[in-house]
Amino acid sequence: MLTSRPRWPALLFILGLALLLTALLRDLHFGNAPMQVGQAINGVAAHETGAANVVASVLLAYRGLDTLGELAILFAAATGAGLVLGIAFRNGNGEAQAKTNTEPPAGFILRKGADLMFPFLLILGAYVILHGHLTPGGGFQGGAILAAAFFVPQLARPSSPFNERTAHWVEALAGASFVLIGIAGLAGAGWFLAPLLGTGSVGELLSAGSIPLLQLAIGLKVGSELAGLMIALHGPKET
Amino acid sequence: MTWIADVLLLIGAAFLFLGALGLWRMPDVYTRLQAGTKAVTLGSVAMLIGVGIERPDWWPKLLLITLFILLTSPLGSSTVARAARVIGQRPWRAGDAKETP
Amino acid sequence: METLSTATELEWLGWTFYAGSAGLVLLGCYALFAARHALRLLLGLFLLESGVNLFLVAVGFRPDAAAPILVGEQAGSMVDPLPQALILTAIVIGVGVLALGLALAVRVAKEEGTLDLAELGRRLAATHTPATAEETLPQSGRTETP
Amino acid sequence: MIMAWVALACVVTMLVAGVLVLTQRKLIGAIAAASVVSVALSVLLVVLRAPDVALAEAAVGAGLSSVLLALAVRRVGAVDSKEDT
Repeated sequence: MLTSRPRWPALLFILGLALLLTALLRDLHFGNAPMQVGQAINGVAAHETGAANVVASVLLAYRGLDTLGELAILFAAATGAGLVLGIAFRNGNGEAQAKTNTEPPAGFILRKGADLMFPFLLILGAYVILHGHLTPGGGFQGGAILAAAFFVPQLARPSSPFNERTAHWVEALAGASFVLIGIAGLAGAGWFLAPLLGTGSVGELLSAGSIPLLQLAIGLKVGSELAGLMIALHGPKET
Repeated sequence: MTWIADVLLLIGAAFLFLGALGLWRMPDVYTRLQAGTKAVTLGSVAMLIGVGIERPDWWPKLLLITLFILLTSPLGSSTVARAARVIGQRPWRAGDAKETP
Repeated sequence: METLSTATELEWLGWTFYAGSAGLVLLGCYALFAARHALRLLLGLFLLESGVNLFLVAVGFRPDAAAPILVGEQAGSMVDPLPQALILTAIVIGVGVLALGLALAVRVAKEEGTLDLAELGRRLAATHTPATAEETLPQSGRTETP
Repeated sequence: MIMAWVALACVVTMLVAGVLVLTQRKLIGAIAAASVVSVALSVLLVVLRAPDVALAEAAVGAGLSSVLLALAVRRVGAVDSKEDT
């Protein structure tokens, strides 16, 4: 339970907020979005960026700088969480191994199943990332799947070391390559994250210029960060 | 052809409903896992096959989803059952009180 | 997917979505106010975030439009892609915030031995009270810090 | 028409699960309810024709967030406050 008895001031506030929201929502006509900017983007996105997925083109071409800021926020959150939990990659392996030995070991079925699922999840993540400009999906979604793929074996075999040094290198290189692709666009076409490599024909795997490369960079960065976060939280029990 | 798909979808829906009902009615964690795994696996696989007959161009993806369900569903349930056994959960006997969900 | 037939049906659908998002926002706000446990606070934040995400995507909806993904050479109208890109960003930032909050909660539990917010506030007030006031108002939780 | 019924069912599921998040006695049950909220929300996003966001919500909101919360609960399980166990 949240609390043993209701909090009357909080309930009163919620009631007032509900009245306010009802008053606001009554004037919003559902289904009649004006979408002046959205209409314009829908008209030119496929022609300008070559991506069939308009959301991906907004995320990585029209608003690419914003996505870079988002990656910075995620990086700060992951670094902060690692710092607070006190897991430096110097002593991550030995200490964690010594502490998690008190847990009962995972069963045979879970171990073999995790082994069986690891390549499957890896392929699924790579597919979702690399088809991000054609179908729903992209770097963030595929990165989450990749993080899960690397966390499942850790759950099955708590003693197996997760190579955090490699994860940090992958994360750093992916972030740097995102910035480098952006700067290459600045040098080539005159603005940050300008589409490079030609747009190609809409709907093919090798199209949309640099968007698949950016998706790959985001996927690797997000995947390594989220996997690092989960492994940092998967520590020993506090007593 | 389309009535076969309808029948399969109905079978799938019925088994999913039975699985949910079993999850609610069964007395302890092991019996609940029985209902939640077997009935739901059969229900979802029947549903996926029904969808595949309805939309023949979706076959490859549906096959992969079926494979994934057949792989993960028993894995998850066996892991939960093992964890319940490790923490000392006793199987339910006739006459015991039903556990609160 | 079929399109909607009448205007009343569209209005009805709109109220469904608005009720869902407003309900989630209200539940999240209540949890933020009334939570006594730090992890309940984070769960409330999660609900609040979900409600806002649903609301912003619902604002960009159009009944006669397709998903913003081109299939073949189709060039019909599509729903607004801008809120969708915004929410995609917001979901990922949300999980970052959640993870940072959880890490802080785990650390606080390790240092203080409790996650009860009232108890933690009491301890914080006791630590920050000057030495003279500490004798008169021990552990009251209502100490007024200067 | 069928779309509207799916939306209604999902909104009801979502709100019921949202109430359960606040009223579950055990923290792990509240987390499971939050996961249900995310799954229903991702179906609603598909109805709103936002498949990208739905995929992100299903992978990140329903999957990763619940795993992170459950790992944190496992770590702090012994130091819950008195009325929350």
